[in-house]
Amino acid sequence: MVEFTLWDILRNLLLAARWTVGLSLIAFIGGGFVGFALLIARLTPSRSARRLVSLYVQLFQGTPLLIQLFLAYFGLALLGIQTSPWTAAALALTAYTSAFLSEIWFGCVASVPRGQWEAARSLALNFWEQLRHVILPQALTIAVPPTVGFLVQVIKGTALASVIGFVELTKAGGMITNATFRPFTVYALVALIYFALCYPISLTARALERTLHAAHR
Amino acid sequence: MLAKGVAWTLGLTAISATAGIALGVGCAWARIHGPVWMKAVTGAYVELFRNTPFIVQLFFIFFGLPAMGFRLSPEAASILAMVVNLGAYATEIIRAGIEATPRGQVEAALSLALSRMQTFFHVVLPPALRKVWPALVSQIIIVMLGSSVCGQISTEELSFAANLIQSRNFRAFEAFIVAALIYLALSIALRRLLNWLGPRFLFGD
Amino acid sequence: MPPIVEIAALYKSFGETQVLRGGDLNVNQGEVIAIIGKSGSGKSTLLRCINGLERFDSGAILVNNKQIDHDSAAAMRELRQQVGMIFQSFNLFPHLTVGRNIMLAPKLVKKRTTEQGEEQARTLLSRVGLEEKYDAMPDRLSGGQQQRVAIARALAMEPAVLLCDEITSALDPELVGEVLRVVESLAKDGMTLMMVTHEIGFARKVADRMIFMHQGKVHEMGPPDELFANPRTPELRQFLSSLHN
Amino acid sequence: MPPIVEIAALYKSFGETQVLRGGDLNVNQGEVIAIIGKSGSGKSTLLRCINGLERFDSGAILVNNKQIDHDSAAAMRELRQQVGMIFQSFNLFPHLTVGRNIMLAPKLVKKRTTEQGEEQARTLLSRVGLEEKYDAMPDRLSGGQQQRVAIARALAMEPAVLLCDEITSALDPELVGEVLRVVESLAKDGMTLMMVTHEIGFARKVADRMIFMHQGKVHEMGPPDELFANPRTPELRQFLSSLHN
Amino acid sequence: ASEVFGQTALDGIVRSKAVRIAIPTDFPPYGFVGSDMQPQGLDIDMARLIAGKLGATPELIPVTTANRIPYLQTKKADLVISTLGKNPDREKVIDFTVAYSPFFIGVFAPKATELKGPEALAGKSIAVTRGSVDDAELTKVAPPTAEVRRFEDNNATISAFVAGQTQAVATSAQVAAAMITKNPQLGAEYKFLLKDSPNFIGVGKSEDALRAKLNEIILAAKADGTLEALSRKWLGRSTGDLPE
Ligand SMILES: Nc1ncnc2c1ncn2[C@@H]1O[C@H](COP(=O)(O)OP(=O)(O)OP(=O)(O)O)[C@@H](O)[C@H]1O
Ligand SMILES: Nc1ncnc2c1ncn2[C@@H]1O[C@H](COP(=O)(O)OP(=O)(O)OP(=O)(O)O)[C@@H](O)[C@H]1O
Ligand SMILES: [Mg+2]
Ligand SMILES: [Mg+2]
Repeated sequence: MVEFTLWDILRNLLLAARWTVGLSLIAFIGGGFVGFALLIARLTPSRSARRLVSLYVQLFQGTPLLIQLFLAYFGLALLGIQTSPWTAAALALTAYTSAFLSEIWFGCVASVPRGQWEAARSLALNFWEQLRHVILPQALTIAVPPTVGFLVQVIKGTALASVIGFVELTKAGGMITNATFRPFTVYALVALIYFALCYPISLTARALERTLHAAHR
Repeated sequence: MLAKGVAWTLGLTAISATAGIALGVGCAWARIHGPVWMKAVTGAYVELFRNTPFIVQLFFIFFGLPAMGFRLSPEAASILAMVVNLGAYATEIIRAGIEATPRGQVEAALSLALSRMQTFFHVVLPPALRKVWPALVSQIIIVMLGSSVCGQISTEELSFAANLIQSRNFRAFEAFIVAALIYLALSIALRRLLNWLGPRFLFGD
Repeated sequence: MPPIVEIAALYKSFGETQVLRGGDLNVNQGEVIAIIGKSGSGKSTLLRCINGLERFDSGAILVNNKQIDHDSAAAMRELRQQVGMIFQSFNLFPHLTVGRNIMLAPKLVKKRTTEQGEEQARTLLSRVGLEEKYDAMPDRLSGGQQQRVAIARALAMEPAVLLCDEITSALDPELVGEVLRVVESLAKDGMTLMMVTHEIGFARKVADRMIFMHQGKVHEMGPPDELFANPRTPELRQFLSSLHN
Repeated sequence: MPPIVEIAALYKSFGETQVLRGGDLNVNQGEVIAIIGKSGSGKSTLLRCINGLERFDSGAILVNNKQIDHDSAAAMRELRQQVGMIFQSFNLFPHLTVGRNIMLAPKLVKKRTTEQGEEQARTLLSRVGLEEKYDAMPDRLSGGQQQRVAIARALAMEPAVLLCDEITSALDPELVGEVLRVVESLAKDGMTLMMVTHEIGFARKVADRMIFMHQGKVHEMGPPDELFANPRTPELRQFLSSLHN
Repeated sequence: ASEVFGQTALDGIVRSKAVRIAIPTDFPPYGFVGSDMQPQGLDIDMARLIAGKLGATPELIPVTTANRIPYLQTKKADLVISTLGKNPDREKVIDFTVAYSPFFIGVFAPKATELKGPEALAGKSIAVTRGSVDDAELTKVAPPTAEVRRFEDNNATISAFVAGQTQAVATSAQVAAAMITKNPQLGAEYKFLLKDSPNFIGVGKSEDALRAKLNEIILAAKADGTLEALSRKWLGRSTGDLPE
């Protein structure tokens, strides 16, 4: 049968890691857009919009990503909507990411002092101008570190896409384990690759947070 | 079968929450007050587990560790993975709480002749835990939802049950919807419960 | 000429607490009004109702003969161009330079060009004595300087009335003077002013009319010197005597 | 009877800054000592050295004839049972009721039973005039009440010496009196007290001896009235004159 | 959930000239990955053969034992060639062609372990893949005290046994053979037969046109010796008697 050298294992894992990165980017970008839309909906004066958003957030934060993936893949298909692993993963990860991001960002907007809204309002700016020119620019600086930090959660979240047959890093690890019967090596390498992806991001988030803190003093 | 799954999910969560917070407290202490080597070890532990996916940690513990002669049942592996995973997050959360404690509190306790240990457990820790309790509760819920992955190594928790049902009667949609609803109910109930429990049993002295 | 602000039977409560209980008040063009009263008597709430930051339960407020209508965004926008407000905590936009703080609203609301805006901003800054701070960020300024920028920013919208809510309370004592001097010069130039203030001496000197608020109503009103010399109600008498300590 | 606290040639620096430069001081049982001096003269640091919150570089401190030994945790605990301390910022434990704040240390350190502890806590609370606050949480109390609880808490360990570091500086003026009255009653009851204070009138009335610290040393020392009437050094003279403004 | 298909799967295949086939990657020698991560094995060869005869390009979808049937049900695959055995439960939700390759399910354990028959499993732990025929058969015969450990896919099942997490494993003879050669230290051996359960190709319920077409292809391949050759190539043995 096939022989895997250590290099073969590593090479295949690294190749599979491309999908992990790709999925993460999709989730992050998709989640970013949807999360931003949710944030805006939550900031508008409309009460029903706010209630809907908080329902959405509670739904996706209150159920496992694993189940969300299963549902997006097999569940939607049974309702007659065909989803490829790509769309299913992108869909579930986007929903999951957007729920968390909108929550993080809402916290950032809420930490902009009320006086800023009021000052902008008393200068006759309308809601969108207040948001666009006064509140969001301030919330943005606060939001960068936790957002970068959350990217780590997204990358780790993509590991679950393996359960709907998506051959990313974790799934590739499983397949190689079965061909080589060397689980210790394979999973240690898988963990290391994740670590190599995530740790620099964690460090960046922390550094950003420190500079932000320093700037605020 | 789903009932059994719920029981397992809750059991796993209860054990890992208790042990994970205890581990977090210990490591947080070590990261702040421990000798240099202890700081380094706990630092590495925290970073390693916070920067790799839970499912990989679980697979490594279950499939990988036996190669080192360290063998665990699926349930034990699940618990171990959940405990060390929660422990890593709890360490950071609790550490932030401890560092926010004013120095004056420690000095007051020391000047009342309390030992360092007594000061930590009676004066520093309770208010620190109270301050970070909401963050800890969120993390516990994330770990509970994460336990859905433990079904992959045959621990018979809730999503394992859902999966088994769908592979027997092939009614995937219903099985997963039901599981999702149960998880949702569990996470809401658990948050309530913990918010009620915490102030009552943890932060008083 | 009709009054520029007319307030009639204004009622407002926050949940259970009645904060405004039927105040009446007319303010004429060019008048300077000082509002005094105990903490919690509803002074801030009154000002905030006038520029629509707070909804009221019943009664009416007319600015330039127009009723306040919270349901029409356009009408509110129109109102706020008439009524400027300056806050105790300055509320400058921290991410914009001083110049851009001043130019933002005229550009967005009045569609000024950048050049017009810049010229106006410089003129206003020199009026409040801060021409050299055009490019500074707000957090580099002292409290007194920030408050003066806030005044310039409100003036940039060319309001008919300016509301000032304890605008020197957050300042160190040595910085109060520089802000009050600016307010005095505005009063001299004929700006209509309604100011809540604890600087009684200043109010006495500058105000045309003084209003004593008590329990959500205009309790007593008149020229400052008359009010001080001759308080008619025991509440005002008590309030004035508490000031002397 | 030997002095209860003996300090000899105490040196201490934080990095480059020399804070204590060879102070000598003996304190007798039952004596009340007031320490005055400019900000930064090392008053707090001296007190903090005496109960071991701060290490010193050289010199010696003996409490009850025992040398302070930072390397023995047991000896430090022993020391701190002898020497109580009260802080400017109260430092009550926010998660414990008033009663439990007082009982915590006796229970943990002196192994008192809960009943003993409770009884003692109630006695001490009535001594500082707060018997009805036994079950209150600290954040429900005024600053003056919090400080009195802090005194009761320190007394619960039955210390031989009580160190007080500007214990009324964080209080609103109207609350200072209630705390000073408690301290005065302690002095009357024969407690050995070392207090850093800016309340010169109080110090003059209560203290047996007054110490003027200057640049990390005991610069002048004597009965309060003598020190005030007849300052020997220009530094003390200047300090006293600055107080009169 | 039964579906109403707007068109038959065969129409789709013919029109798009592509056929989506679910194949295993966790099941050597039926389907596994090489060091280039490309799937290979008996089922993969079979998939290529079928696609060729259908005049369509094969699109291979790696699936796990537990999720192959949902793939068919949800029309994410046109057919499943993935060591699929026939049983009444499955026949309720999908249809089967005739058999194309042999498959023996046995119980394997280290030499030292006494295991004469199913009864001997009492008190022992045994790994099996969830939702497979192995699972169904094992569940039928295992005594109640046997500790049956069900894993998500065959990877996990084998890994668990190799790692020593269970005392025995129920799987196909060929999978076990690969495992035993790779891990001589286990000293594992064949203990007893669970079922002779040849593999069928699965198609969606009521896809009769496609099923008929496939049956035709399989029977032709059987007649001209292609199936026999495949079996010899991958399994090293004859197909034996395949049910039709
Ligand atoms: N947003 C709010 N929600 C609830 N109550 C409020 C709110 N704003 C003000 N109040 C209450 O309304 C009353 C009047 O408040 P207001 O700020 O108008 O008083 P004020 O006269 O400006 O007092 P001060 O001199 O302290 O500023 C107070 O009792 C206050 O507690
Ligand atoms: N932890 C520290 N690190 C560095 N320098 C310190 C520290 N604590 C005190 N100092 C310095 O030591 C000097 C003496 O401080 P100390 O607090 O003893 O003065 P003090 O007489 O109590 O003054 P005050 O009346 O302001 O409380 C000061 O210059 C102070 O800046
Ligand atoms: Mg006010
Ligand atoms: Mg001091």
